[in-house]
Amino acid sequence: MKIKIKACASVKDLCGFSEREFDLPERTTAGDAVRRVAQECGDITAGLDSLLLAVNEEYCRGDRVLAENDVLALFPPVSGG
Amino acid sequence: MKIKIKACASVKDLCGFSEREFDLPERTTAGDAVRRVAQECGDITAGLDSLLLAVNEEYCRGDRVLAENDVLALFPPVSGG
Amino acid sequence: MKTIRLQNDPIECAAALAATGTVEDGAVLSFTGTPRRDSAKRPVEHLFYEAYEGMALKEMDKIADEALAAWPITDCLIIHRTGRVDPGQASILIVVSARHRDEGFAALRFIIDTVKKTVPIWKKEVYIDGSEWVSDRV
Amino acid sequence: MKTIRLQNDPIECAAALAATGTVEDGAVLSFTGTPRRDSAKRPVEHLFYEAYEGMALKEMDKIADEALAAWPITDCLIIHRTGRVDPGQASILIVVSARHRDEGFAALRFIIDTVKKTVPIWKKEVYIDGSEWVSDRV
Repeated sequence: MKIKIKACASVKDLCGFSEREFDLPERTTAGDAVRRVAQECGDITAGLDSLLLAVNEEYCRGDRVLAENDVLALFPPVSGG
Repeated sequence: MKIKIKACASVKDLCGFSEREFDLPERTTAGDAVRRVAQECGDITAGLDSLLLAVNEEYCRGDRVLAENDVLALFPPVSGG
Repeated sequence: MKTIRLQNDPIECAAALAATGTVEDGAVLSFTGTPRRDSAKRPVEHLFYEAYEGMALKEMDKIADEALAAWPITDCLIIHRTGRVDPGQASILIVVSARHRDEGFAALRFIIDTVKKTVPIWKKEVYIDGSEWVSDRV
Repeated sequence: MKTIRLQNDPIECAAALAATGTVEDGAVLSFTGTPRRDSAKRPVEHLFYEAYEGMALKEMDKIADEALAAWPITDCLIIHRTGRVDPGQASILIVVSARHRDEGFAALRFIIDTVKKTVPIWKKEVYIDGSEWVSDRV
């Protein structure tokens, strides 16, 4: 199934893309998707105390099961304000 | 000795003056001065939970001994802001 | 730095806010107090603020000094209106500038709470058919 | 009422403050966050804010709704800059309007604290000779 993965801020720099489509097996979790990105791009959590995940613009955990056309965002702890 | 008494807000309305000079005996206290004003003007604490006193623009208590040319201010609890 | 003012004219909140704080600061906090139209039993037409001016300025100055001593804030502004103030207009503006927001919140809270306790200013509510000093209602 | 905005342009704090609150309110409180020039080990030339825009707006909206539900505030504004922000310029402005100051203080504090925890916006410090994401420093 097609999943769009979006990377933000320092994670984008580590991934080398800001948005890319991945073809992943059915019932892939957000955590599986992170490991898949890491296989292709190397360690995407370097220097981070935690990697945050969101599916379709809502925060989620690594065990969240993805569905076709989901947008999974990977990003570092926020630092706005 | 000459003491200037200043009355503010509702206390001014009750006293009927905003500033008046009184001739008071040496070693008169602020509390004595209040009683003297009350003798002349009637109850100046009507409707107040407390009457506040200041001598020369600094808060004081009723036992404060006045000196020649002091300015004694009498006023209700503050309500600014 | 501190700015302490009593004034009859409307408070230019925008200009005052823009003038407070420096590029070194992290947080600028402001409190604007506006008289409420329906705080009494009857509709308030406008408010009238009387200040014991010399002493009020001294007390405001003391509060600013205490805040500047108690918290690492770099700038502090307190402006209070006197005379007629219409509902919706600001009767008081307080601005503090601090490197960190904790300090800014604490200082701002201290200043407004203390102003309401110690600064000799009194509010009179003026109705269509009369008026009443607010502090009389005990 | 609420106003939620992400914008590249400088925040017009004055206009935003003037537009928030009604004649029924007693207290308008504002928080302005400005990036500090010397927060890092080396002098910051400017800041760059990246937002995950759709999600950031949603999260800001949730925070405003939570504040409006938790406290009797009548108006709430949250504006965050994106892109380049110079030291001394506001990166965020929050304004709340409430009948009583206790509620205003609590709501304002909740909003800024929560924005800094949940809204997907990241700050990059740009130096004369490089740049660094602020959240990388753990």
